[in-house]
Amino acid sequence: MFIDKTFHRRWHNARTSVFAAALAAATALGAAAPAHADPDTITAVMHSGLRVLDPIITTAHITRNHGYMIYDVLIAEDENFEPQPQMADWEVSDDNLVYTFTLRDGLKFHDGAPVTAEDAVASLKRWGERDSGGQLIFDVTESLEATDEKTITWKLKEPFPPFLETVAKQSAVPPFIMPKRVAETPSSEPIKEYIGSGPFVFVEEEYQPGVSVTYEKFADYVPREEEASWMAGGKVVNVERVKWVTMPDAQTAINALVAGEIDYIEQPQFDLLPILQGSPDVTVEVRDTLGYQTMGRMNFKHPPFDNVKIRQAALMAMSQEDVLGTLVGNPEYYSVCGAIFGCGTPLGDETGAETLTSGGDIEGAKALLEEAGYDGTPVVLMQPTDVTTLTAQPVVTAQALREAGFKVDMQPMDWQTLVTRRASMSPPAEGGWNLFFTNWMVPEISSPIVNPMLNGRGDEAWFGWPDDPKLEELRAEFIAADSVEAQKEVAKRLQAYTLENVIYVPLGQYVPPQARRNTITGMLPSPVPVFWNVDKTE
Amino acid sequence: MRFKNRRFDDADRVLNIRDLSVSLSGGHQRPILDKVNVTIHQGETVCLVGESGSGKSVTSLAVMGLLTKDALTVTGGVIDLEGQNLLELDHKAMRQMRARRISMIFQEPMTALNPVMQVGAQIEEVLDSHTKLPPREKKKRVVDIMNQVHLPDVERIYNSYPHQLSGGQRQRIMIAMALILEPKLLIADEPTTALDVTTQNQVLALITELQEKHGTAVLFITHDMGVVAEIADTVYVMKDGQIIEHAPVETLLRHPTEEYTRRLLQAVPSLIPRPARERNGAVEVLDVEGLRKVYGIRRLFSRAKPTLAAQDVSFSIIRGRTLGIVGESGSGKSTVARCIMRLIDPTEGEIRVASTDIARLSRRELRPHRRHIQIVFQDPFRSLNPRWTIGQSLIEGQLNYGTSRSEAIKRSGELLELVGLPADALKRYPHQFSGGQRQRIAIARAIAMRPDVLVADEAVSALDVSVQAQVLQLLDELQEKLGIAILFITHDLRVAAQICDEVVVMQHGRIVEHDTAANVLMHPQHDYTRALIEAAPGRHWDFANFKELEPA
Amino acid sequence: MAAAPQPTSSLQFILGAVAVPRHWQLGIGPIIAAIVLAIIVVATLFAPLYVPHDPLSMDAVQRLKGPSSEYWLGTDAYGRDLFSRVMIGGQVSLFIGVGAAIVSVFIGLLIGLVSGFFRIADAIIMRIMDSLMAIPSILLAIALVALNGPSLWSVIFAITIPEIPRVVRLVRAVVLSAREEPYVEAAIAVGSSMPKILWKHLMPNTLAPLIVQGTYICASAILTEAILSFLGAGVSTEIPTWGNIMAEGRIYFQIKPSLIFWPGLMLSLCILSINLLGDTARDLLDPRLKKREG
Amino acid sequence: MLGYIIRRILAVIPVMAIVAVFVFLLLRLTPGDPAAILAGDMATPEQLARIRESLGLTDPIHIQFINWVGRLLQGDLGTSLISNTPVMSMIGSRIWPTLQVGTLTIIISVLIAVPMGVIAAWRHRSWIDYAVMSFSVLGFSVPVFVIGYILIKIFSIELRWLPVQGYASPSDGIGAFFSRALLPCLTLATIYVALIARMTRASLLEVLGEDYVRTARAKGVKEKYVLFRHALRNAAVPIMTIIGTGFALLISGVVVTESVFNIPGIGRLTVDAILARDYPVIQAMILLTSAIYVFVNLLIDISYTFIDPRIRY
Repeated sequence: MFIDKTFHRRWHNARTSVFAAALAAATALGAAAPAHADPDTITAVMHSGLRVLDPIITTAHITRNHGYMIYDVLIAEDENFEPQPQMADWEVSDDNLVYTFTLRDGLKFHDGAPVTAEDAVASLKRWGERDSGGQLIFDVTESLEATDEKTITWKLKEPFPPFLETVAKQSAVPPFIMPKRVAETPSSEPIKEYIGSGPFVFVEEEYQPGVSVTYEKFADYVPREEEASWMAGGKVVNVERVKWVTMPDAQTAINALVAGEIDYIEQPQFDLLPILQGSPDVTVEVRDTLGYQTMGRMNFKHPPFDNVKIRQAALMAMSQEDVLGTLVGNPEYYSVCGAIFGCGTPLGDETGAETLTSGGDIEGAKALLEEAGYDGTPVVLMQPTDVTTLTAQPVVTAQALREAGFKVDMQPMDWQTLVTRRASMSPPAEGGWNLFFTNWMVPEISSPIVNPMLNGRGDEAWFGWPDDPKLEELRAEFIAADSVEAQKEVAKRLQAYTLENVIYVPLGQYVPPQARRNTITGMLPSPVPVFWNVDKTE
Repeated sequence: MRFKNRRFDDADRVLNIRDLSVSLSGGHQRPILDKVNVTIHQGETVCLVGESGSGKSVTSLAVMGLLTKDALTVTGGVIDLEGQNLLELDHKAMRQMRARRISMIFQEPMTALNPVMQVGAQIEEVLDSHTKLPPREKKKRVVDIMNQVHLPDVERIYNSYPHQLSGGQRQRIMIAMALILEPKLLIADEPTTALDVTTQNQVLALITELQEKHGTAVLFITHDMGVVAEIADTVYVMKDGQIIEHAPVETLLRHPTEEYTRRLLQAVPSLIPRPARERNGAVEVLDVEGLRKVYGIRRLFSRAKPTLAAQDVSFSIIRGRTLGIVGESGSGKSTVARCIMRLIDPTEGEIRVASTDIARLSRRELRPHRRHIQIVFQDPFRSLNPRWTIGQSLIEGQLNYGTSRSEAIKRSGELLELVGLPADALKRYPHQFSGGQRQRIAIARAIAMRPDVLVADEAVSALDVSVQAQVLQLLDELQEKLGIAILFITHDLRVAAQICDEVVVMQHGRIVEHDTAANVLMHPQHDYTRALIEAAPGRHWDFANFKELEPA
Repeated sequence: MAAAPQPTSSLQFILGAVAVPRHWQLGIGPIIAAIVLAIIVVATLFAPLYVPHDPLSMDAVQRLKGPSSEYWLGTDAYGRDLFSRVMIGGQVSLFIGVGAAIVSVFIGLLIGLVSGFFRIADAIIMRIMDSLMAIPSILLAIALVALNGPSLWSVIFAITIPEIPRVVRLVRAVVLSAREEPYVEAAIAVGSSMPKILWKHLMPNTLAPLIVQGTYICASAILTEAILSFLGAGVSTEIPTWGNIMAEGRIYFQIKPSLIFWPGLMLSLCILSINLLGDTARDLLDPRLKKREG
Repeated sequence: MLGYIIRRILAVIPVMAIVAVFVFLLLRLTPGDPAAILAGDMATPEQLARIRESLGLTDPIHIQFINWVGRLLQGDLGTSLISNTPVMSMIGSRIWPTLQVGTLTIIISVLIAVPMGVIAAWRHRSWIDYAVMSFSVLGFSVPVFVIGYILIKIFSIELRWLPVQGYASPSDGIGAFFSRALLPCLTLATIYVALIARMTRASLLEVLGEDYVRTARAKGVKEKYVLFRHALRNAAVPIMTIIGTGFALLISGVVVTESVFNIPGIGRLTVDAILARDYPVIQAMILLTSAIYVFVNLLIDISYTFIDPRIRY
């Protein structure tokens, strides 16, 4: 074979220079067109991709957050858990049976039509079919109607003390107000039109499910006069556009924020915070001081957890510190908390959670397990593999349970499979389960009315299906309680009862910090990340 | 026989190879070429003759500087082209020598031409590489040389791809390519071996014509003594990397001095048919009637035309006799053999073996009849399963028909002795045997079935002449001993003359002549048969007896 | 080599050392590859005997620690010992590789033989195989893992299915070309039955290419397992594999690259060795190559 | 030629039909209930049943299949169960990034790999051959995501030459597009380059042993013409074939790369859909990617006739 040296050299040089030129060109051009060019647009990475646009049909937080962008609510909760007027003021009759809401002036949907009482009534009815709190109210509703253009009259058959709190609640399904024609969609079908009266307009052409969603400032929105506080007060929009993008890779988002390609990350990975903290352009802070409660739920229908003693033994084996330490790592962002209604809430109380908050009691669990006559039935533990805030709990718990003498069959699956499978009432061997974990925003579990785990109606109850009349009694007592003190007293008994019977296992609270570029200012501290009040400076 | 009797003592020496030695790279084995000396004068044709592996091609590639660099290295000697030692040239200078001073044409014109390039462009590339002529001038030169090699319809062929041309046309393109720059020396490495005999004749004539016109020296490499007799001025005989004898052609053919040369010449089969065997009884063991085979049935949206490979083929063979089917490539002779073996299914016709018509039998029905008719293939290297011992191959068929294993092994040993191989060969593998030995084993496998008919499909064509003679001898003996009928398919008239009692000549899928071997070869009736015989190189020379052939 | 990754420069170093001309021919490359592979196999096979920690035992206090005398390569996000996980994980990865190779070669061989010899079956089988080839293997694998749950066998199954068509095509091609060989025709002529010819004459021809193919499948299975883990459809992290160790560690790439580096290094070395040995086997077994380079 | 193309296109039909049946059955056997996913955490069993019915998931499987095929033949790919968006429009908005990155990758790969393979074959057993071979084995041995991370680390984080992530359409400016597409393309190209370089080398080595290459050299043709005019063109058919079959690898790589670089392409769409059991999207995506694969290979088969005049159908 012959070697033409000149030719080779020429080829080699050509190749090198083409590559170098391409790289250089790309670099130069790229630098000329930075990603964060637009000072009027906030680009935010949210905790998950938006795929479902109907905030009534699903309880997904991302959809709820989307709801707060484009819809408005009649009344809203402020940072003191107090209901405040938002779209409407209200009056209550002396017998606590008639609530009258009056819409304020200047409310308009994004298509220009004024918001009427008819719209609100239709929206509330649809909400009442889906939301568990709403269902409780509609159980005692006499009538709900629009008495004129601006007035909504809601008559009850019997008093429902937490009425306003329920209508004002921010999780999981707030009663967003939609145009009547949209709200008349059956509650089992998703809506097909996305028009609200909220401070932002949904830009449908730019929506890519699961990837990105764009909102524009609604020019005709009239904010309230009051200071913004949680979901209440004046929603003043200072930017032209807000764009939510999804980044499936946690690291990519972190790097993008440091590089200034995005402005905000709702929930950066705990372990990656040091990278962000090392950047002078980025602020890491806790927005929502209540944060999340992580918890475990057992299946009451099948052995071994149909036996209360075995449930108690399992609870005894668990340690909040171990779970939170692995899940979060940095103690700054978590706290052990034995309260089923969450610590820092009006009803928070830690009765009965001593072993949980003090590192677990493996020996006690062993003894109890023996006493209960545990026969070695394996505990089928479902482990989601694709949700980073849920991967640690099953792994840590499985180890604790094994140490206590349980036989654990940890079955990994993606979250969607878990969601499907937890709805199965079959025995664990036939596609059922014994134990799983999930996380709640604290306001979602902060009262017996909203807390889904405290439903004791057997097959109608939340997954796990405890059939527990006593629990239902306590809940009824709470609803009937007419003073804060009375409510607190019932709540305390509920707390004790829940832990004693291991209705579910609170595993502590954590506060995911948010991260923002320093150019983003005025973010409200709130459980729901909101983009009103926010400013972007150069 | 008219030999070339020109003398070149006064002519310029074009090529002078002195003591050329070539070895395997890095190896310390016997050299591939051992002190080879060859001289070629202007206008002279030197034939380099030898059996496979004798080193003839290595010699030619060494002159061209085209030895595979990793594999072979020149270890000594001089290759002197008009006073310049080619071995001292660097790559660039050597490249410039090629096509301008020395050219080469190769054996297989199909593979030697770039299949994805138009042939005109391939010729023109020579001019691109060595001259700076304007495009129009180049085209003119190319058309001119294409005319000189007598290509028809030059404009069309200029824009054709190699696969669109016939074998002869392709070789003419090669010659045009080699001679366009009028080199001093043309090396032709078996240039006609892959061609049919009639085409071969034309190409040889063309080479001679152009050589005379341009005064080119030619180094002609061949294994075919007939070709040598036709074309050579001087002959060099090679064996195991050495030149063992060289002489003007007539001297060599009349008075070979070396024993090896004598044997080589004696092995060349004569064109005079051997005496026919007597027809003992008249048991027809194979009777073919109206055989027809069509390939390529039309498919939906397909333009493929059906090809008629054989039609109206009828013949029969009597026990103990040999029928030869002779024809050029594409004449349909192999198709007939494969149909008879039912390796392919005939489209029409009857094939009666031991009085059963097997043409329509299903695979399963066929199996009991298989043993009556056996086949020996052309390629000795592929006809035995390389993973099986000889013993396994030999007993396979016997076991299929109920012979016990021990019996079969015993018989296989006997068969090996019958075909002239030691019985211990049973435990060895095919790669441990030479081509000729393997062909003997293949014959043993066939006769192990005690067939009535043996089909030999070009069974000796891949063998060197000396081996070929031995295998033909073996077939002859076996037929004598066992009374087998043989259907012998060949393209080689000399071979046919030596083994056949009757000859069938095929052309374009049809039988054009069918008679006794003596009649067909000595008194051909059909034009095509006559053309075939006239094209056979060296047909007036009796190589085995070192003299002219006496007219019968 | 423009895109050559930085942390694998040690690999390049080794390769660079190997790539000394002339020594390659019958090879120092394959020899080193064989040694590396043997070390990896032995080390992972006997890992339970010497690893200092239970690869599953967690310690929230010891999360994401650097190398120390107790944790030789540091710990992962659950405070598990990285060294123990990488060594034990190798077992599972190799098992997946070898398992996928054996299963797909075996199934592919059977289907391919049938397809290569029976024309009617051939048309149907090849249509099905074409269809399987057309489905992007990674999507098929994710779907299959989603179907069966992320267990070890379901991952092997998911990797195997897309490989089968390739094996079938290979076997079929070998059978189709081998059945034209004169020795096969001779076997037909001596009255051997089709199944016998298929098994005794044709099948052995497929073995050499299948061994080569098997090594490539093995290597690509190990790699595919890693990619499946990355996409969230791999083996459960209770059973450590190189793939899921990397997948779990990938979010710590910037703060603790060793979580990707060590399993990645082992995986790459292992695949590299298998591929090199596969190439060597192919060169040795491919007669055309032998002729050309001989 | 036209007949051949028509025959090839007809042959695609059974293949795609089998893919369709296969994918449909595969998904319906998968545990996972889009209704549960859609309803979220607080759904009651009764609500789930209602949603299931409204999604048409309660019909018998064969009815679902017939409905789906019927709509498919009318060009209706259905509507995402989760986002309630027509699948067609989801694909429409997500396919461009993938196509652009994919095409660019193929171009980059071929431009790098073919010369690499040619040089390696030409200087067979030289250091450059070993370098190319080492690279190509290495390219097969490192997971795509690791390569991606390493490139990000070097070019985006350390050198800060290129953005870390994201996608910009060429209509946003060629510079923005290339600066974002370059790293994903290089990442994807690694394995593709390895594959093509390897095949180029092998097939060229084979061709370089052919008679016509010897003829070309015997004609005194310059070595570069021997390589590129004679050898490469004859070696092109297997190279084209590997580009076609390697396309499947590219699709796999795209799925991973889109995650690493946050490109809103169809790879991520598909993975997300599988994890969410969004049947219509998964079905459409697998059919689409299969169809693209089949189509690309069809084009490549047809291109053979232009490369090699002997191939006529």
